[in-house]
Amino acid sequence: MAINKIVDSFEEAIADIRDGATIMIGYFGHAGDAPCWLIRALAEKGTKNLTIISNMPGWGRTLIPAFREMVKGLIRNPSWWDDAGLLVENGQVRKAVVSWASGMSPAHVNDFEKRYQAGEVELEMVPQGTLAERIRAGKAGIPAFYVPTGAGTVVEEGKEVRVFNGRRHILEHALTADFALIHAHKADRWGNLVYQGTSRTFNATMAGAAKVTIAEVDEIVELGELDPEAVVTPNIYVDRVVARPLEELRKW
Amino acid sequence: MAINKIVDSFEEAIADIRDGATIMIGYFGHAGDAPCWLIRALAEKGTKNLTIISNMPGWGRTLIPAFREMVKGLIRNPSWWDDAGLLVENGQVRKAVVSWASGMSPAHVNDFEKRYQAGEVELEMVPQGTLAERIRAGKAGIPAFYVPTGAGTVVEEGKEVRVFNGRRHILEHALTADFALIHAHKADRWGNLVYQGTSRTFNATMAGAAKVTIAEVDEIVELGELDPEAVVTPNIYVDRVVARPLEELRKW
Amino acid sequence: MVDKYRMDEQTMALRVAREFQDGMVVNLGVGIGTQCMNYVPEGREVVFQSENGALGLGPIVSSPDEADINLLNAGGQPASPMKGMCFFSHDESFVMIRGRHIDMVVLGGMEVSEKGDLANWALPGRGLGNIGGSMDLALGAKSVVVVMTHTTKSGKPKILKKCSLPLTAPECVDIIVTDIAFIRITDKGLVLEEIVPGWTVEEVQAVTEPRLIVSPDLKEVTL
Amino acid sequence: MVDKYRMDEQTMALRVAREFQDGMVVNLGVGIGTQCMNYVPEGREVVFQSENGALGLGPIVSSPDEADINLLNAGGQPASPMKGMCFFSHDESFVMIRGRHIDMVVLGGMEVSEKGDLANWALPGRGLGNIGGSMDLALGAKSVVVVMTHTTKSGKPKILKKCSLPLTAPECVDIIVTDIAFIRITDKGLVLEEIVPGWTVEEVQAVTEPRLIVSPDLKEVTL
Repeated sequence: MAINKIVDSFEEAIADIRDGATIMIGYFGHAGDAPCWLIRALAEKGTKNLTIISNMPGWGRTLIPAFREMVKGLIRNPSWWDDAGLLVENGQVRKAVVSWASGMSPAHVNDFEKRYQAGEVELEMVPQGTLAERIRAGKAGIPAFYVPTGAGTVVEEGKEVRVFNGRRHILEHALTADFALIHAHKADRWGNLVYQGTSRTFNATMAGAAKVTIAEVDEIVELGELDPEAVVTPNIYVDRVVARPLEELRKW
Repeated sequence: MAINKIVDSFEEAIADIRDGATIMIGYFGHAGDAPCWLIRALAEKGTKNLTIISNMPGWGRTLIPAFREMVKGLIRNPSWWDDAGLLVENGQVRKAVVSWASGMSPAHVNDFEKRYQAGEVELEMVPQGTLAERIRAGKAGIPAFYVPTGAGTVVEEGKEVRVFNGRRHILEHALTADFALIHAHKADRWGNLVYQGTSRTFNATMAGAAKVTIAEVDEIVELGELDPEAVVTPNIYVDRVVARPLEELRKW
Repeated sequence: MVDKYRMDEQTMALRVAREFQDGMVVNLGVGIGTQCMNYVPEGREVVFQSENGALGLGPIVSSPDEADINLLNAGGQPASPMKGMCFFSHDESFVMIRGRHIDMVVLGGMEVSEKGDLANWALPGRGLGNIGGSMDLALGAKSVVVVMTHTTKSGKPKILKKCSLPLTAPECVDIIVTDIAFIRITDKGLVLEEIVPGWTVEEVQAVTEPRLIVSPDLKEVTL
Repeated sequence: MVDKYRMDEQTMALRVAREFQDGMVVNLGVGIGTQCMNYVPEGREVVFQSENGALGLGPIVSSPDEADINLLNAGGQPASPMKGMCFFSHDESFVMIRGRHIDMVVLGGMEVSEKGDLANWALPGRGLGNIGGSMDLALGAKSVVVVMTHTTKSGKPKILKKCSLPLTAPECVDIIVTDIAFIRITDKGLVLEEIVPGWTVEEVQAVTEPRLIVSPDLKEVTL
């Protein structure tokens, strides 16, 4: 009768994520942009053997407290901050496709690195711009493209090299996934999304790049309330929308 | 002292466009999205041997009156509507890279087609999505990419074919230009742009894809007046901004 | 045959629109396609994608006084604003199309082959034409509906064993709606599912080059 | 040598910021880079691009009370809102970077070769590390400034004939600002243009592996 992508709970939103799934998780690396509740629901569900595609495998609860402490003179980070590191620490991740594998400094070792050194997890390192572009290509029906990024470095290894305009380029392939977990600020029942400030990051890039895109939002508004000129993620890219608990957002 | 991309006149905005230049002209094909004043200024300047990259070589003054008549029961089109057809009719265009070469129906023959049949102009036909993506690639530092579009058709001729996921794809190359002439609704002195409704089309795609991007706008506003969450074209892609004469907009 | 009923454009648009399911995202090609905007079946919510950069435009306005030159569908017709609509650039529009995010597209056709090859862009004998978004739409949409007259003005079949005109895309068409029939293209061939009142299967076959498989559920076109 | 003056991070950031010309778009890498945000020379307007999706962020805030978790630079530091700022997604951010729209980038470095090769991402001996946006920035920006200590903690040169660590990008660095020198990389080699007070050319050369060309205009670093 009417399009309604709103789902009532985080459990329901991720109920069909199965062991072995490939999951995009949208964030750059801070509290403002991570789909924290969806990540916690997935941790609770305990789904195993996940491949995650994300800017980083996450600070996790190993490093978030240290990060919080490091920047506390500048910014207070919310109590509900979690990232994909929680899934890594839970032993749910088999492989990570990321641009930033380690902690925020050589001295900060995340759980992913420990597991990597122990041979428990696989790692595919991708330059950040190439990662973003491979995800967009997955969304755009472009199977592969050439970039100069990584030419003449270890990133080139095993890849096709080709010279355009006298410069080395490497062939990079599209990334897609079974699910994309993203965070936005507001949504309507069609799945149109708006963000706040610097929280678009990989969220807006991943929306639509997976078979199922699930958006965790601060607020769901009536259809027509979002300014059509200011919608960042068009509804076509979003399959499910779930709202954060208002009382927890308020508390913070 | 301060960044100021505002230029006082259309003549000044296009003063450095030279004979033989490659020019992107942003529009889909209607009155709402064309940079009409920039096109007229270029017609007046008389620059020759232009290669234009645009969705279409334009209805021109040959067909705009017919178009106007055809749709008059539905919509009144503004008196100031012009498109790249004016440059074609003026004999300024040597080659067009377009997705839509002819008139709006087989019965409507534009000036470009007449010149094409007479061997006076060159034509490169590109599927519309590939045209948009080649322009974006030019802006994005991606020299080439594979698409399924056009595989198994005449578009494939002379191009590298490659199978990805069991499906034929063809290699397409980035497009760049010396100048991009685009139309937006509002701009600030940094060059941030917003549009109205369905007028983003190739305007927003071409912004930043040429060495110099010139935006013709309905209104220039103070820095800070545009909602930062609703800016469509970030200032980095825009080099010059020039305002339409308010009295002519009002008259319409 | 001259006297037999054939659906006009509006009627074909009405029949095509019955294919729109609740919640679908549909792109309407220039021509008969955009007319479907006004015929969404009662009780269904359909989101229209216009390749010129909009999702969720409403029906075509009924008078120039309501028209906005910045609220046009791909055919250049002024549409009504709708709650939930949004706008985007041309590159983003074709990310949606090429990336298989569109559920259904309605395209015009000059020729369709029995394998579902579509030819709809070239101007025969003029060496050019209008590809526009047709190639991207034909291969990008999850389901492709072609709406066209069953025969040319001179009465020649447009559904052929092999297309003679330059292709838009090979093996892309799922459904053909003509002025006399509704045909589904399957792995087994062309299945005639509906026929316009007054026409016999033999008469439809006579103006169709490849052999038609008659559906066991063959019925008259209902609107 | 232990007693000689070396610029601290803040002072290096101040020196780097002098390179920002009026109207430039500058990206500041994580680390010393982001500190440059607060030192734009008086009278110049510079637009900062943060790869996490912003153009035009202002200086880092001075207290958590002014901080907004959705207004961060790439280093995660809270920035002030500015008139003219705008936001975008990660793919768009790297269209800007890879597409050569950024005038200058300031990156940290572990090693720089005399040809301008940069190594700044791998964690030696750990088999992984943080590429982040460094590879895109190093080859995408029109001008690349590397800011780093001149030597490792154990006193070994970081400016080398050939990098020993995995590269970020080959032949990409234009300027090296260290805690004791300002060096420009030219076709002819490394040109020593500025030196920190108290150091001689010979002393700087002693901690630099490739031969330095002394600029005829060699001067002391001024801030």
